[in-house]
Amino acid sequence: MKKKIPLYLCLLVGLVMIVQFFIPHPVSSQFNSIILKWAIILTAFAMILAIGNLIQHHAGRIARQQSGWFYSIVTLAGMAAMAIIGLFWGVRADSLFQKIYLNVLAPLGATMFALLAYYMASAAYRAFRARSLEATLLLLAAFIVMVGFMPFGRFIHSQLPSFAEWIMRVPNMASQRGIMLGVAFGSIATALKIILGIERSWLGDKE
Amino acid sequence: MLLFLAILAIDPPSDIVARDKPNDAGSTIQIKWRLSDQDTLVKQYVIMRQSETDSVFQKIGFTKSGVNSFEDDEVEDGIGYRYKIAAVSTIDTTWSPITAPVTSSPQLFHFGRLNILISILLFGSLLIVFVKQSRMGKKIFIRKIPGLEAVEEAVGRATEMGRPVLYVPGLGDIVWTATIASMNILGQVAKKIAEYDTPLIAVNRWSVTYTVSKEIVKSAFLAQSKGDKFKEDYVRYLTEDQFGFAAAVNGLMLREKPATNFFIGRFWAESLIIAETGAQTGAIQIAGTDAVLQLPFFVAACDYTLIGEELYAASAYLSHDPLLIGALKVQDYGKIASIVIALAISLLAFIGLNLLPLFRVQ
Amino acid sequence: MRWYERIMAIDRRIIYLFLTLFIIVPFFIPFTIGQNIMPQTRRLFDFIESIPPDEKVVMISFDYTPQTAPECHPMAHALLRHCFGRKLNVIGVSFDPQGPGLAVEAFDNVAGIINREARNHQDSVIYGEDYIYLGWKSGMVAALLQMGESISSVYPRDHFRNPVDSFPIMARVRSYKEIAISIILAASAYPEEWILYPQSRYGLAIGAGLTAVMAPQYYPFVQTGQLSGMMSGMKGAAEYEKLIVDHGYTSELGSAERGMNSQSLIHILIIILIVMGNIGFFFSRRTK
Amino acid sequence: MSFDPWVWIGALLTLMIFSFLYRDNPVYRFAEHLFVGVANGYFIALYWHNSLRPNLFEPLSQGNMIYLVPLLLGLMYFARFIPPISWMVRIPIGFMIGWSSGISIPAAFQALVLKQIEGTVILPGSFANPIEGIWSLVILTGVIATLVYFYFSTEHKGVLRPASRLGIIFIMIGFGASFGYTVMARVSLLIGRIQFLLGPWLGLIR
Repeated sequence: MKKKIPLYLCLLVGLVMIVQFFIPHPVSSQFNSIILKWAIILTAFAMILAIGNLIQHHAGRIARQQSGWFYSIVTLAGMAAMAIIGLFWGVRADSLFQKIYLNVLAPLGATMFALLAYYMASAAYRAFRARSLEATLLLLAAFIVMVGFMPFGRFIHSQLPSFAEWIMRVPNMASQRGIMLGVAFGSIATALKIILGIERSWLGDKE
Repeated sequence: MLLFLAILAIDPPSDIVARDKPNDAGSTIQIKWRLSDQDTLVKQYVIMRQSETDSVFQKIGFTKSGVNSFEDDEVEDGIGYRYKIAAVSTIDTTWSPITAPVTSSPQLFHFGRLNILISILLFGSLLIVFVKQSRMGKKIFIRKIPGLEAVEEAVGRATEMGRPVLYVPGLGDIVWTATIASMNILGQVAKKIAEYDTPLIAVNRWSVTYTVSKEIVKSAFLAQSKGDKFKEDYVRYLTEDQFGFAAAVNGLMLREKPATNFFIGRFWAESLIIAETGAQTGAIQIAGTDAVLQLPFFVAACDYTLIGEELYAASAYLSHDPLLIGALKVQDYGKIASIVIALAISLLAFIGLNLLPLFRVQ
Repeated sequence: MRWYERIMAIDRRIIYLFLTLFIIVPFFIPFTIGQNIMPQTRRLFDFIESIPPDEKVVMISFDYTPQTAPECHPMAHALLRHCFGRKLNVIGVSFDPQGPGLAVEAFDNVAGIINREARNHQDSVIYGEDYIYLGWKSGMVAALLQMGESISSVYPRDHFRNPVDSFPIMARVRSYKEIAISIILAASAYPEEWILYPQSRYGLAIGAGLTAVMAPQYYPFVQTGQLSGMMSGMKGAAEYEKLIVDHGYTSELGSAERGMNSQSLIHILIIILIVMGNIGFFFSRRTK
Repeated sequence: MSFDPWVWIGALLTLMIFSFLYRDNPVYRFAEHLFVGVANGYFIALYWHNSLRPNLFEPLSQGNMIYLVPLLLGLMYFARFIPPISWMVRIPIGFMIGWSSGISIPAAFQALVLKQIEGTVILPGSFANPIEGIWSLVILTGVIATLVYFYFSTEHKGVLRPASRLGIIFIMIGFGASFGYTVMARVSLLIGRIQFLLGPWLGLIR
């Protein structure tokens, strides 16, 4: 029973969601939106566990005075402050909550995102070496596209920009399509295996 | 003057047909008509509607010239409506005949999606056939996947160095199948980790994946009879914020110094941020994603990369479970089928038989 | 360490330092490489160039976010500069909740520049007469369809909560019929809805200004003519800036041109790094 | 230079993150921990305002009893702390993965399989422009070769060998092109951060 109930629930919900796709009747879409709401509620409940884990982890560090425990205080205090501001003073567009979002979270996120430019440079330098035919092709394609899409590209050769565009449009498109088709079958097979109970590592080992 | 006006006169739209829109949730009627013979002079076609309960026609919309259809999505199911169309030019307005009353209704099956239903049924029954075959003991060959061959070695290395293994199950929520696939792989990796007694750090961005991965890792430890070795801190929740998550993973890699990093699942722009930091720490990195745009970054910064579909083959490959390996065969059949279909449609199209509409989805 | 080993093992911090310098320098030392204008950018420019003033207005939908502003904000500036320069009136809208702040900044900024140079009422651009910003609306598809019948029924009030009927510009513009083109500046799939509804139902011309990440998906729409032109990424914005300078609407290039100079330098840096790495690799393998 | 304290906060946090490029340091560590904390606080408030309150407690208080089902499912997550019934945590998990697997199957057939096949086939119309026709042949070849590369259940021998090799060649060219193109797209973000530091904060540029 400990395994059967979750398995059958998984099968039932999975099949119902597949069938739902083929029914245009409004009852079907109402049903869909109810299930969707349930999923959102379950996510929120899981959030309680997740945040609990985070608090436990950092509180443990503080209690043990583990190295860097001060930073755990920063995390917990930041979380408490932001949650309290949002829960008690609201999250409207002109609230303090949004002000903090815009001036603390947004710059932090944007800067982390911006690090990407640096990492692309160091990764390209380290990894783009003509070790084999495949690596050389990767290197050349990257090279041509980088040069071709820049304003100075046409000074090197007038046809370079259109060659770069061709690489994006033809071989790049072909490989992306092929990968996506493979991914599609892989993901369908995985989802079917889960629904049909063939893949059940989420329940632990088979007995 | 009269002659001039006669030249500018326009014929009305004709052959007007109204019908309930098929395969929908009701409340919509489709209207089609033949364009006025002087369509170029027409400024617009005006659509008028009269309901059973009403005595007059009301304007409900218009289209530009050259357009010969309209969808009225503001009707009530079960009530009859009549339509007429006017062609309007700068000096003239002419009217089509009035249609018979039409009612809209919702449908119970979407016939435009029949092709998908057939595909799912075929694929599903093939899957069951292959699983049955493997259950009866039929062996299936699987080609080597280098990234997966390396898993054992990578976990072993962490054990030797006495350092933890980091597992990032992607940044996708559980609705991404890649995340589910990654959870299955985590189960296999966790078994090896339990076997070797190596510490694990599995970090999560979503609360739901957090609960699932915690359950999976715990089950894996129990399955290896090492339930007592499982620690709550092995599976952690970080934050839902994409770059907050990336910042935390970066810090973690530099401070807790995992010897092996797994980045497996759905990734977005943060892929290179974490993979490049990981590369700088000198850890062995095994990545896998179905996000086409992030694959190049993993290929550049990681030691092994599972490309696209290989991610979905990984759980079966690592588990050596004949049932799961049997199911891999169905993926191959899917690929063969799509190659055959693409070639067949192309070839038949050149002898005048266009089969493409059969494969379109509405 | 041999020379080829050395160029194969440059410390990443040195790379990062150079990269930072290469981004900052163009902000202070302006130079011009000269954009080659992509056909889709020129098409958008030509379209706006061909709109007769006093007849129809231009609609701009500000749907980008602060993170993507470096790419899309210069597009907004260049477009407004062009429209105001041609005495075309502009209506701004947004369907992304993060759009309004940027939209207001762009309007204020460009109108400010023009009004500083203006000598009389005729030359200046005035809110409510020459342009209006209607603000953000949720329920995009419904709003797009409804605007085909009446814009003021979707936006009874502008972004600043004034009733739109009080503005002369809205007395002239009732629906898409009075709009020459609607240009969507976006960092996600907003233009698709515009193509799906106002374009195919009402025949409204649609233009787009998109981030470089998104642009490749929209090339097919330019080919079929469903998009009457497109700017892609910072490069597209820089091309548009060059076009308005060449046609005398302004004398100085905007921030996208500067950004493109940083871009060019960084690309050159990365290319040099790759070449150096490979030269080192080649010689190290030969000596082995 | 700016006098707005919010701009200063944004600028200092930006610099703290950038400092990571040199190496891990206390300043980055502070920013990182603040980031995780504040972001979690942000989502806690949003979950309450946008999902738990309107989707669960309000309907329940209005007597909409069907919402007891998700409430019960949600509470089962906490069963893991009660050993005799700890297995019940698998019930909401089964619901979630069943739900997501179910919706993904038709969606994958629709958006990935059929759409990609449709985009790949060659029609007589593809040859309206002969050069474009040749390119669509190249795309078709590339798609097939890539698919062959992913073929799992046979060793890549015989015809499959050159085909899968061609597949990996297409894949590598695609990866290179995609990498090169993304450099352009992503540098803009960094330019945006530098603009923020030089402009609104330091006031060195307009």
